[in-house]
Amino acid sequence: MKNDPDRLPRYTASERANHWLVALTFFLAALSGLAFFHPVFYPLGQLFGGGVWARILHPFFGVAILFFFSSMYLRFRKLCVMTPADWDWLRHVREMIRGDDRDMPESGKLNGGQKLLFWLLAACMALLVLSGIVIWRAYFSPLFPEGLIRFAAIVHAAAGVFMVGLIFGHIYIAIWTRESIDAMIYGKVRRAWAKQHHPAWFREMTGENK
Amino acid sequence: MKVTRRQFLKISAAGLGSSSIAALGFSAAEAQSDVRAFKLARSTETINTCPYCSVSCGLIMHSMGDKAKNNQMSIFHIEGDPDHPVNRGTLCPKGAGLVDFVHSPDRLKYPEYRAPGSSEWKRISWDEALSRVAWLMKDDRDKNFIARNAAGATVNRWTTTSFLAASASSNETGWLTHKVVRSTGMLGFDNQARV
Amino acid sequence: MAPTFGRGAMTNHWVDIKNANVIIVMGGNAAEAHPCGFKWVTEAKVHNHATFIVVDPRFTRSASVADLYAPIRTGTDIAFLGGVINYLLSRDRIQHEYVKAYTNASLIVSEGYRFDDGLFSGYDAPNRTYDRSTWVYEMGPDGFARIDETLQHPRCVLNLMKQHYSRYTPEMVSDICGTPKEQFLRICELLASTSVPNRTATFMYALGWTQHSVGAQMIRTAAMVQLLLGNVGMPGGGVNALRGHSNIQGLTDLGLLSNLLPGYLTLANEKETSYRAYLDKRTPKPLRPNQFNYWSNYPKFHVSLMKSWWGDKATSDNDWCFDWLPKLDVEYDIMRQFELMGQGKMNGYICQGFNPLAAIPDKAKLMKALSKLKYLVVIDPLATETSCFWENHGELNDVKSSAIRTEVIRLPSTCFAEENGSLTNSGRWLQWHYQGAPPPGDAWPDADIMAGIFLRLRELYRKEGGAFPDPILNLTWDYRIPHAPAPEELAREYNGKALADLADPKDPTRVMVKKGQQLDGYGQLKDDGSTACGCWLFSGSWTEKGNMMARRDNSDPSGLGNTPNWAFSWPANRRIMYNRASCDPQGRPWDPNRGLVWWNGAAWTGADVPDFKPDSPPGEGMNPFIMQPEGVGRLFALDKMAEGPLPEHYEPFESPIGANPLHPKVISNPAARVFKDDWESFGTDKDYPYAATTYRLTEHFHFWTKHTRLSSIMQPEQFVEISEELAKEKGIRAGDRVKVWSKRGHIMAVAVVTRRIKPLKVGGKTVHHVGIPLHWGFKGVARGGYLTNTLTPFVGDANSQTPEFKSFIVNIEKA
Amino acid sequence: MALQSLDITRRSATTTRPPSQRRTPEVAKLIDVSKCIGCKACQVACMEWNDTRDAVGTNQGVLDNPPDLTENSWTVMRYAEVETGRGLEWLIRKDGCMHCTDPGCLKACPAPGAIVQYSNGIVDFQEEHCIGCGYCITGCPFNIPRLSKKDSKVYKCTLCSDRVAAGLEPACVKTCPTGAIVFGTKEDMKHHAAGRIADLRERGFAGAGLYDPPGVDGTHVMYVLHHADRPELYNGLRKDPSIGAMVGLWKGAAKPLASLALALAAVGAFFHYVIKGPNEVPKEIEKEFEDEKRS
Repeated sequence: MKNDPDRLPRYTASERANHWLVALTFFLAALSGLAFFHPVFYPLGQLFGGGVWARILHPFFGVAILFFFSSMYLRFRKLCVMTPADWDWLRHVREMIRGDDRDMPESGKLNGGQKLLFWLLAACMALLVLSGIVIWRAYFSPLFPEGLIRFAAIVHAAAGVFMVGLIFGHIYIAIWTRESIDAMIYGKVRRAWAKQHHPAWFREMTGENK
Repeated sequence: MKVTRRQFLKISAAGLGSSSIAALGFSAAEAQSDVRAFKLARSTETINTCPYCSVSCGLIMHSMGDKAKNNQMSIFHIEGDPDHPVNRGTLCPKGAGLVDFVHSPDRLKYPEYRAPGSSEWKRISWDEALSRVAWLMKDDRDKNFIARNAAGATVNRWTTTSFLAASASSNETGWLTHKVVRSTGMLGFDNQARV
Repeated sequence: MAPTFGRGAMTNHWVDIKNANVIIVMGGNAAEAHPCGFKWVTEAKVHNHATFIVVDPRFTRSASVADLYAPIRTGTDIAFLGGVINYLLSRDRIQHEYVKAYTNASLIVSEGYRFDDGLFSGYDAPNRTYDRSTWVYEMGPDGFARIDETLQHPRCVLNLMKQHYSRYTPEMVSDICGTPKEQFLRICELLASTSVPNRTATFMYALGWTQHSVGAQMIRTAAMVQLLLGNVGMPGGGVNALRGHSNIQGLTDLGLLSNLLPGYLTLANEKETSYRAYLDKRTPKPLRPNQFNYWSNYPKFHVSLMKSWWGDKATSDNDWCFDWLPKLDVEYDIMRQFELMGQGKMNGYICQGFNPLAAIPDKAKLMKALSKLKYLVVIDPLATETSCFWENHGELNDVKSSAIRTEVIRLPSTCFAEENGSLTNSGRWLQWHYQGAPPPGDAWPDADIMAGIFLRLRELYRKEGGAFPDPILNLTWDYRIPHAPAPEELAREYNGKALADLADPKDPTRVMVKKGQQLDGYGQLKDDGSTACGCWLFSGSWTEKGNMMARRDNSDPSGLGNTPNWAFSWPANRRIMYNRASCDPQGRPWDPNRGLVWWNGAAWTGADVPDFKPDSPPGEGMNPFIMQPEGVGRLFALDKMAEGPLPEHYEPFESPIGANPLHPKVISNPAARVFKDDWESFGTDKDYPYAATTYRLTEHFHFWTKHTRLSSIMQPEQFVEISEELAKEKGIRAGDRVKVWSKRGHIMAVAVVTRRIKPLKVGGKTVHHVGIPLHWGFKGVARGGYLTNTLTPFVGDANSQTPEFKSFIVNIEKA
Repeated sequence: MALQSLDITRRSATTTRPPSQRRTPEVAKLIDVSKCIGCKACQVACMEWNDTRDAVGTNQGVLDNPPDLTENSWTVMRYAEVETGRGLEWLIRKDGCMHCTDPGCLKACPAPGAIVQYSNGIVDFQEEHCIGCGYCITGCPFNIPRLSKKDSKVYKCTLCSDRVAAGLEPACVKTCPTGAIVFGTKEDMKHHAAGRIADLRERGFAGAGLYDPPGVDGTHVMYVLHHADRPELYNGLRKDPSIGAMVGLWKGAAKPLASLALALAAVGAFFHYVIKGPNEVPKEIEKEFEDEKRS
């Protein structure tokens, strides 16, 4: 499949690796973090050796995800600049969810939703990192006033759960949109897929102007 | 049963969450709670008196062990004696910390000897120590005892060795000390009444 | 206090403080030094609506719960209390009936008595002593002291007092003490409010009075105030000495002092060459008709003691071994001991549970003295500074060990938790305690150590002979295990026993106590050798009924807190001394709601053991202070005080104002003993402008608890306290390290800057205080610190030789 | 629950109620600041009973020592030298856990059973369940719990739950020399306080009163203050403490709602998939490319 000429290269190997490292660390951070989010998730801490280990590891997962996400951010930030067409795309997103994509504006390599996701995730990451430092008891909390720690705790929880929600959505859309996972696994997509989902990019890649 | 909106939300969230997680194969061990075990349950209690100030608060000392032959008693907790009319169970900051006095790292454990000019202690036996003290005392007494003063009156005094008595030793110790000290004719004798 | 009331101990007891209406803490800081006794102050406040006053140079923890606090310059308490006396006398706020009946106010003083320009009659300047022969009563032809019941005679005590204290006006008090006049007057008024029969005030003091060159007189002034107010012998009254150590009362009762024998009997002076002369001097004649005069029993107490020590060897033929006791030329108190040591006249020194290197003044002098010893023996549970004086601890104890030739032997002893025995508290209760665990390592009980030394000494004398071995060879030693006398045996020994069958004095045919039985009390003692008793005061503590000190019935039938069946209280299980004075002359309690004892028509009875002859009816004229030959409280102390019969304000030897506003020529106590070389060690206010005082903190106990982790956590590091004003003047901020020095040396400590110490206006000058807590040293688990006696002067009270730790002068700067 | 020796009414991070039928009387420790001499006996007794020992520290220019609460010092005296209309007052307050009826620490704690509240009102930390996140510190309106560097567990006053369970008073209460700390049922303590307040008012402290802040539904450690109208004089005792809107938001309805939202999103996605089916490349395009390939 790798060398299938029908397929268009979408993500390089390092981009894919980066994505999956982010994904992996996200899962670690999210699962360990959720354990403290609400009692119903507390048993998730067992995945990491119990509540104490979850508490110890969670901030380090955060550091890891910060590292990988930063790399991804540098790779994709230009690509994710929002254009008027992207906003137009977003305005039509409801129709697409409903299963009617006839009027969807043409999207480039990434559509408006993906770009917006990118920026929202970046914002969440920034909030999580900043608030996370403030509430990291073992090392940093003693440096901050209790009021700020309280505020940071809310920010962290809110940003965290929002980010989990975003990723939920991201995963579902990836599943729902058949074959899009191939892009992140193999790096290449079928031309038909490209034409359907990213027509502008398809044209750019193939030189076709259909 | 009235369920508030908030409770309802909690319950539904909890239900949903836990059922889904149970499905994942987790089940949280029920977190058991208990107070710390009561540490005085079977200790041996001994009545004592605080050795610090002259309020002489009543104490109850708690020792490990039940006085059985094969157990060496060790005091691990001291608190006020509630029956004592003066302190009625209370203790001041000094008295409340007495257990650390009993177990102070600076407690002396063996007779020790420091030779003239030396800069260190040497452990010696009780017999060596007491024999040496007795010899030193006798030597000094025999050399400096004054049987008669210049006027020829019998004075039978020994003024070149002095004895400072304790301030917290028992009446019994004090009584014996006085008896021994005066029998030698010593006059330099004082306690901490002044300081 | 003994010169005033007859006995030198806390008149009442801890729980009794709850019965007071006004409580004044002065010359002490009970909340910090005796917190658990202090509880009875808060109880009085809560349950008796008492008003609580604190007078202290510092706003102490006691002051933090006081209704009224007044600052005072250290060392000026006599001026303050003299002012109170002036207030009471000039405004006629005294308990007349009490003063007339129970004090010597109406007795007439000898014509020769004078007080001029700060000196009483009879001063011998070169020897710094008084010829006290004019400080006596005028005797009548009947052999009794003359009296003027109308109180009109110009030389009756009350009028002499009026005259003497008229100089102590509120303005003068404020000028000397720095206490604002309004505060002083408010306190006077509060105290005066207790001059009515049904209100009492109690004074609580401690080392804040004793540790001055005029300490004993400070206490006496308070005692006089209490007599004028009719507060002595009353529940909730009295003058309450809060002793420092747990058994300093007991060890003093047992006479462990240079000039004493057990039970406040005294050693003979070398001038008293015969036993008869010795006894005569100590067995005074009553000064008033029908007086009880308890000291008439002196021979019984003394003979019984000698029988206890030397058994069959003490006989009437050899004056009960009178010559076996040493005779005094001078007093060998601890200050003189060190003076002699420094002069090379002391070869050996034995310290049992005492740390003199930290506990008496002028460390430099002490170090020099200890280094001259041939041998030093230290018996202690802890590694004290004294035992380690030869160790180099850097700047904290900078010595060259090799240059110190003293041989040191250190013997580990048990602590309280590891022995049976009794302690006597400040309220005179003997309480028994029990061993809870064996001692650590090879530590021995003190009694075993003393026995170990004695038996070896006796053996040496037995084998080799030597100087006057008789008292050593013949000392009674019939303990079951000679090298380990049991506390129980020793207690029975000092209680006393009958050496022959004792007949009942009321019915000579009946045997009251059989030979060999324990005595019930000192009333059974005899001067014919038929009783042995180690300490008459403690007699009754271990009778045939058993160990009375171990009694644990805490019931309080009177509700006054007397718990008569708890332990044993000397004398004769009396809880409140002089309690006869709680009744009017007719034998009715002054305050019917607080009846302590009373005359029921046939005998004295009540909630306490009467401190009186139990069958002497009120009409007989016997007076309540039965230890005094005149039976009354002494406002005028006669010849019992070294520096005068009436207390007078003298400045500390190191005074921050360098003058005495009352009499410019006599600044400091003219009768206080100062050793020749020590004059040069005193500084002047020019070089050392700040008043300094040393004190204890509630977190620590002397030099013991720095060995205790828990106490060390609570107050880990040495500090000094100064006012915000002085701090500003000196550029010192809280937490800075400062150097404090006197002419004798310096210490370094952390500065605590506080509003609780305020500069005082004294003699037109601003006086700052530097507060110096004293708990640190070069041994212990707390942070190392300087021994604060590095700073303090080597001078003591003229009567008790208690060092003047509380008032001296220093300089301070940021280190 | 055979282990419990005091009945538990609330348990951290637990959404169901523990067995709650048994009712024990509510207890309270009353600290009468007007009787307190700041002797620190309570500090020592606390350490002694609980077998903790703080470090031997330094003097920081004040009498307060240890200078702050730590994992070993569960109570400290805080000294304030205050000039009021009555002249200098030395206000000495024993600081430590207040055992709130509505405990912020318990609310904030994410570890099930690491913080419990007994039916007698004591809020107790169960260190073996503690995960060391420090959320309780964030949740506490009085800044009391302290995280240990040694074991990363949080410690605070237990109100001597072990002693109380055995029928004794807490160690600090027993030792208090002046009777400034008393212990009993909360009702009795309020009565006792009323007597003390009357006495203080009689002595001229018009503002005397009881500190039992309603913002946390009252506490099981209460103060009698001479200046109850100005608690901040007592080394910054908070005038009207409450768990705070932020902690309320953080630990109140928001989290269950967010959890629910996540769950609903998951459910919604599932049904979306079921109903709408996957988003596939349409047949026309597939066909187009197949044709192209063939051609």
